Parts: sequence; C-alpha cells; structure tokens
Amino acid sequence: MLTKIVRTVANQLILFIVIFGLYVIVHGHITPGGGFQGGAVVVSGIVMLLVAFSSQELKKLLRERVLSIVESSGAVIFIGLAFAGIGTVFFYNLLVGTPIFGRVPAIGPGPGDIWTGGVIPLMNFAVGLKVIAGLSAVVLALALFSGGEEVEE
Amino acid sequence: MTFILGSGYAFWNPLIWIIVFMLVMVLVYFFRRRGQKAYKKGTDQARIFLCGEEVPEAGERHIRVGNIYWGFFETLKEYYNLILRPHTGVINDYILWFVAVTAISVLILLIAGLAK
Amino acid sequence: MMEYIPLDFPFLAAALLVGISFYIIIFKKNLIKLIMGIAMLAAGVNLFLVSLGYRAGGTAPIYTDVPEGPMVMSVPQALTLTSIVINVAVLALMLTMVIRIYRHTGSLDSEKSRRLKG
Amino acid sequence: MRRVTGWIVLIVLVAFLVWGVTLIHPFGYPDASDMDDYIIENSQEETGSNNVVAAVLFDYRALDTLGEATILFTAVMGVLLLLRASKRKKETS
Amino acid sequence: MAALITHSPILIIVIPLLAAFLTPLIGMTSRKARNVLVVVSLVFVAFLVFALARDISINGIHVYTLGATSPDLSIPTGFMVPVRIILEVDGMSVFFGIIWAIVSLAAAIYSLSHIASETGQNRFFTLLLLMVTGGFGMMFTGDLFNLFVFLEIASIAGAALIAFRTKFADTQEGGFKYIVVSAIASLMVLFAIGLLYAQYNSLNIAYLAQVIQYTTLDKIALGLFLIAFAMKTGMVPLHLWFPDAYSVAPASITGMLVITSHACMYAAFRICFTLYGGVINAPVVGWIIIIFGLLTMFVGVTMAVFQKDVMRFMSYHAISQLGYMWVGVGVGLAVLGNPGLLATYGRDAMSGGIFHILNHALYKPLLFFTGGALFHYTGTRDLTKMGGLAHKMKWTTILYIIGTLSISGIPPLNGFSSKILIYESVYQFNPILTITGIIVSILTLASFTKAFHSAFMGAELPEYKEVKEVPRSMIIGMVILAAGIVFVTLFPSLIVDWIIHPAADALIDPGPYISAVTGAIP
Repeated sequence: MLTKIVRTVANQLILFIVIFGLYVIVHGHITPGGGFQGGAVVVSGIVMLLVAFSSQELKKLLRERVLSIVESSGAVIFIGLAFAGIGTVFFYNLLVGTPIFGRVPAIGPGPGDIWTGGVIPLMNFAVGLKVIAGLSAVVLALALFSGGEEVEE
Repeated sequence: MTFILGSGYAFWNPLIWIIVFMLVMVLVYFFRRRGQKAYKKGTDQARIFLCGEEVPEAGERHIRVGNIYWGFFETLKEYYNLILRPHTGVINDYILWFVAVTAISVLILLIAGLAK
Repeated sequence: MMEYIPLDFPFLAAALLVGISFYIIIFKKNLIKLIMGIAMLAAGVNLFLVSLGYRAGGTAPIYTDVPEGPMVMSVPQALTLTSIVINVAVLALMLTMVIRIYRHTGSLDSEKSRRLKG
Repeated sequence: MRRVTGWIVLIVLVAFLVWGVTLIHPFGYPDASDMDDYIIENSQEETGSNNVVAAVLFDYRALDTLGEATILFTAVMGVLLLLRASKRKKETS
Repeated sequence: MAALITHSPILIIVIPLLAAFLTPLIGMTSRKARNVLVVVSLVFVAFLVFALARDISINGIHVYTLGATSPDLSIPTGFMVPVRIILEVDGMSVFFGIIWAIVSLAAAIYSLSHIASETGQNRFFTLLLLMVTGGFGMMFTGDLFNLFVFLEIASIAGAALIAFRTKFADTQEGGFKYIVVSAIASLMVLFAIGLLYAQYNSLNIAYLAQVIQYTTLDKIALGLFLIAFAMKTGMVPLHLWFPDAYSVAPASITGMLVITSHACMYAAFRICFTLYGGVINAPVVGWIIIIFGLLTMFVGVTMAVFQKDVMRFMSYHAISQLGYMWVGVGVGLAVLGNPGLLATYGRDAMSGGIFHILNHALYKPLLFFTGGALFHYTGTRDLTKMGGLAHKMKWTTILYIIGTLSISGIPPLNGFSSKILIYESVYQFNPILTITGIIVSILTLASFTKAFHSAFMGAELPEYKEVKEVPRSMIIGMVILAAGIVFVTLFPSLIVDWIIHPAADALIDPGPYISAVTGAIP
C-alpha cells in the first residue's frame, strides 16, 4: 500500500491502460499487436494496481476462481475456432468471404479495415482473454504467496 | 501366426521355452515328492535356530538394504569414488557437463568433416 | 537505405549473449542469478532468431499504411513472439519453484539448498 | 579445477558459436526467402489480414500459437498448483 | 470413419488438449465427472492411435497440412516450398504414439487413487493431459519449430507435476532441476533451428532433408540438436538431473516421464536419420552414440546397485536401459552407408533397439508404479526402512516380480526377446558391446534382487501393521502394463513384424518421409 497520490494516479491510469490494451488486442490483425501483446499491456496495468494497493485488496476484485474460468474459456474459444474449420482442415480460416470479419482488403499497402481477417481477430480476442486472466492469476498468486497466503484448491 | 523371432544368428520362440519350463517344473515337482516326509509345520522343527541364542524381533532380523552386497562395494571402492565425483547434485555442474559435451561433440563433428 | 555492415553485429551479439549467459549459469551459485542467466540465454536466442529475418531497408510486414519497398521476413518474428511467451511461462514456473525452495531450505544457494545427491 | 574446465569448454563452445554465426548470410541480406516471400505476397488474399505477422501466427503457423497459448495455460496451472495449500480447509461451507 | 482417420493426427493431439482446457471447469462441479472425462478422452485417443497405426500399415505415411484447403495439400498450388505446419506420421511416429497412448492411459488410471488424498487434483489432471498433448505433438509433427513448442509443453507440464507434492523440499528441487535442464536444452534446440532456418529458409523436416548440404553450420546445428535431445533423454554424462527429477515425482508421473524421455529420443533419431539422413557422416555420429550408449548402460547400472531410495534406484536403471537403445540404434546408424552390413545386422540391431524402447516403456513404468505403491501406504521411499511387505501387498509383489524378470532379460519375458536381438546383431559389429550388455544385464538382476529382498521379503515388520493392498485403480493401472508385457512376451514376432520393422525401415530410408511432403514439387 503506497501513498494516496500513487493510489489516485493509479486509479485514473488503469482505465487508459486497459483501453490501450484492448485496442491492441482488437486491432491485432491490422496494426502491430495482437492478443499476447495487448494482454500483456492489460496485465501491466493490473501489476500497477498490485503495487499501488495491496494484494489483499486486489484479491477482492479478481477472484482466483473467476480468473480460472475466464482463462479456460478463452482457451476453449480458441480451440473451438480451430475446430470450426475441421469440415475442411483443422485451423482452416473459414470466415474469409463471409459477412463476419470476412472482407478481403485491397492487395498491397493501404488503410486497414477492421472487418477483415476471418477468424484472426476472434482468435486474438480469445488469446487476449486467456493472457489477461492467466498472467494476472500468476502475478496475484505470487504476490499473495509472498504475503504468506496459499492458493485454495 | 508365428511365434518365432529370428535375429540373424538364431531364433527365439517363447512357446518352446514355456513348454520346456513346464516339463522341468514337472520334473522338479516329481523330485520334491520323493523328499523327506518327516517335516511338519508348526512344531519345533520349523522354529528358527540361532546357535541356541535368543531369536531377535522381526524388525531386527530383516537384512536391510545397506548390508547387501557389502563385498561388491568394498572391492569396487575406487571405481565408486571416481564415479560418485560428478554426482554432486548441484545444478550448475549439470549445465557445465552439457556445455562440455556439446563442445566436444561439435569439435569431433567438425574434425571428422575436415578429414573427409 | 542502410549502408552494408561488414560485420554481422546482431548475430555476433546473439552468440556472445549466449556465451555470457552460459558463464552465469555455470559459475553463479545463486538460484535467482541462475534464472537471470536463463532469461539472458533466451534473449540471446530470440535476438538471433529475429535478426535472421531482417532485410536491409525493410519495413515491418504490416500492410496498413506502409511505404512501398521490401518487407522484413515475417516468420522469424512470429517464431520470436512464440519463443518470448514460452520463456515468460518457463520463468514464472522457475521463480515459483525457487520461492518454494527458499521456504523449505532457507537458502538460495544451489549448493546449500541441495537435498538430492548421488 | 572446475573453474579451469568451465572456462575452457565455455570458450570452445562460444568460439564455435561465434565462428558459426559469421558464416551465416550477411546481416540484412538473406540467401533464401521463398517461404517468407510467399507469405508476404499471399497473406492478404488468403487470410484477409493486413498484419502479416498476425497472419503467420493465426493462420500459417496456427498450431504453434495454440501450443504457445497452451504453454501459458500450463505455466499458470503449474504456478497455481505449486502455490496451493497442501491441506484442505475445513469443509464448512 | 474415413474422415476420422483423415483428421486423426490432429485429433490425437487436440483431444487431450481440449479435455485439459475443460478439466478445471468440470472439476469445479464434480470430481467424478472430471475423472470420467480424463479417462474417456485418453481411451478415445488410444483408439484413434491404433486406428491410425492400422491405416498407416495399409496406406503408408499420413500427411496433414493445417489450415490448407485440403489435408494433403502440403505445398501450395504452383509453389515449391511447404509453407504451413505439416503433421507427418510414419511408422516410427506411430510406434511411439502407441507406447504413449498405452502408458498415459495406465498412468491416468493409476493416478485416480494415487493422489486421492492430496489437494489440487483438478490442476494435476489438467497438467497430466497437457503432458499427453506435448508428447503426441512431439511424435507427430513434421515441423522443427513445432517440435520445439511441444517439447516445451511436455517439459513445463512435467516440471510442475514433478513438484506436485509441495510439502517436501526435495520435490521442489527435483522440479527446478528438471525445468532448468529442459529450458536450456530446448533453447539450444531453438538456436540450432535458427541456424538451419538461416540457410534454407524452411522449418519443415522433410523439405530441409531434401535441401540440406552438411555445411559447417549444419554440423554445429547437428551437435546442438543431438546433445540437447540426449540431455533430455538422460544420456551419461548428462544424466545427473535424471534421478533427481524422477525419484521425487508422483509415481504415475515418473512413468510418463520415462516416455517423454523416449519422445526426445525419437526426436534425436528423427534428426539424425531423417533430417540429416542423406548427408550425415554416419560412422562418426554412430560411434559417438555408441560410446555414449555404452557409458550410459554401465554407469547407470553401477550407480543403481548403490542406491537406497527405491525410486532413485529405478531411475538409474531407466538410464541404464536407455543405453541399450542408444547402442542398438547407434550400430544401425554406424553402418547406414553400407547396404550389405545394414542387411546383415544393421537393421536387426536397430529393430532390437526400437523393440527395447517398447519393452522398456512397458516394464519401467510398471516398476515405477510398484515403487509408488510401496510409497502409497508406507510413506517412505527409503529401502532401508522397508521389509516384509509381500505379506500385505500380494498384487504389488506379483507385478514387481514380472517387471523385475522382464527388465533383467530373463526368458521368456519380453525384455529377453529385445535383448537377444540387440546382443546377436551387435556382436557382429563389435563383440565388446555385447559383453558389456550382458554384464549390465547381470548387474540389473542382482540389484533388483537386492531391492526385492529388502522391500518385500522377510518377516512382517511391526511398523507396517496398518499397510494394506493399494486401491483398485492403482492395480488396474499396473495390470494394463503387465498385460502388455505378457502379450509382447507371447507374440514377439508378431510385434516385430507389425510395428518394429516398419519403424526401423522408416528410419533407415528417409525417402518416403521426404517425398510424402515434397512429392508434388516438379
């Protein structure tokens, strides 16, 4: 638990960090970035909260159980999207050409279009969920453990 | 379906082995039947005799692992001193061995390449 | 366009990073330093991988509002990203184990905290 | 003894690595790039993604990414497994 | 059914993975449902592996291109180089797949009651399934970087599982040593992959095998590959981490770690025989492997005689047995360039080495499981504290005897049939190898007799009055492996014809493996 100034600033900054992270995740298929990078950005915000506040307080916000469920569902979404293509081949990008994220951009350099990429944006999103939940669970568990508290089953 | 496993020199057939084993067992049983009939369980005949001394408890009587093959280790003492030296249990040494073996193997491969 | 560099500095840097990290791993007995050595080894290998895909004067392989010209190779970048994430995972697990070892033995020295031998 | 052996093998290995990397193509001028050229040329058409790295990650080499996500999942599971309490709490609730 | 076979290479990898992702969710609600999920997914995977093996014996190598418009479109139309990740399953891969399917199923069933009194079971089974995924991925992939990724999955899951019993200090140390060693080995593998990628701009094993030239860089890469994978298998003198990690893990996990070690051996064989198959300096690499194999055999067994910890003792035996495989396959590699010698004894030596992998994969997990059964109620791994346990644990005793006879190569058990293949073929190459092998076999029998005497024989000890036979699921896990041993014992020729010779031939001739991917190139 740090001083009030730090806590106030952290409270304001976390919003921007989360939004930036989500931007990186969502625009993963048109600008540099993606699920892993955006997820890491969001988790860095959570680490900031961990430093500014105590791990006990953060524990009330992020439940171990909820994080576990979110992480598992992110993984299941990812693998489910891969399974969706099994009519042709596993990991077949079946959304190219459909109304959902199916547009094909103009070949060559040009402005990006968010509705492109087929399953790539969806997979980015699933991976982002997974990274956010997973890494915050790790960071939180390590912080709680160094405070003498063990993870429940 | 064949049971025979050829190996260049000879062959191996588990079925023949099992049949021979059975025959030998029958023979052994036959010899055993011809043995002494006077032995009876549960009498003094079956009691442990230790030169007239008192027989120790079950736990004391059991030969523990540390006492088995004592002579073997005594004879090979020098070999064991040598072989136990690298088994330090320190993780840094493990990686040192890895680096050493990698360096030597790469060296051998490169030298063999030069000779070719 | 960049000038041609006669020495392949990124490759050499990667090889030297690998060497330095092996030095740390072999000679430093502190477990945290050992983990730092592995992180450096990973950094060296990642640097090596990502510099393999560079093309002189190339841009990032992303078509959004990019100037015309060559693009650097994209597969090494993907491989490096994968490798980085893998190493984050490995480091997290290693640190957890070191914390546990410290709790049990009260030492971070690889010789003093040793229980298994022979 | 250990120090000397350590230094010798370390120097030998690093010498091989340094010598090896100087034999690689000059930095910035790769010898062969068929696979990468194919991906850079066709990724927009095949996957519709402007970001070629994302196309590689989630389409051309998607199994690697699945493996990567799995490794993260594994590590999270491992960390939570190792930091768990080894005794159950009284089952009151 | 046909579609199932077509997609089976990826399904075998992904079904345990999906089950692993679902296990934490389902485990929150019901423990029974979770156990059913774990066992059913592994049974289904085993079924798929056997179906795939049958299909491969009929139709040849199975290629599966991920994300393409058709599974067998390994190279994009009108192009020369494979672009996507390709799974490639040949006789060798599927041989290891069969082993892994059987052992992981047995280990999962064994764990159901072995860890029943511990916390963290959901995560334990999640990691177990992830380890299964990693192993299958290593065996079935045809892509070098993918191999690295799956190697890491198997190692990380394995390390976390080794350290499962967190209340003891030595488990943490064993897990830490394992993960450090695997991290360094896999990073060196990655460096070697980078060296190959720098020259040929490809990651596909079959394509690389076609274009590889054996330049200096390739030699350095070969050294890094070979020693890194050898370290992961536990080759002497890189075996030092092996007993530390194996002895502290839960017994079911130790059984599975043996097979991940074999998977690394598979990777080493794949690199030597397929990737470098056409260009390798076969006698030199073969002799390197043979010499290290001899060291492995001898040092492993002499260290094992010395041990007092039952799991540690068995792990040293695992090292020693790995030596037989290295020697068998190494002799095959040493005569690879000589078709005459290869036909006279090289192929038989390789078949013996590969057959020994199967046998070792059956009896060594069985022995580790019996060691875990001893630990289960006595709570100790120390042989000096044990004694008279045969009175209480009849099943365990019988299974231990089967495993002991098998590992010592007592006829008619399966260990003998593979050892005779190795001995008789290797004798023609160099008699010293056979003599060492026989000495090692004798020492193996001697040390197992010692352990048998000190753990099982003797009068009932007062401190183990409460000990009883282990729960039923542990016995089922062990009986699965024992049944495998009995089957291989009775039909050695059948096994050799069905799966061993195809595997050996797949190693000897990399041609079909290469042309299955690059055959479309004009």
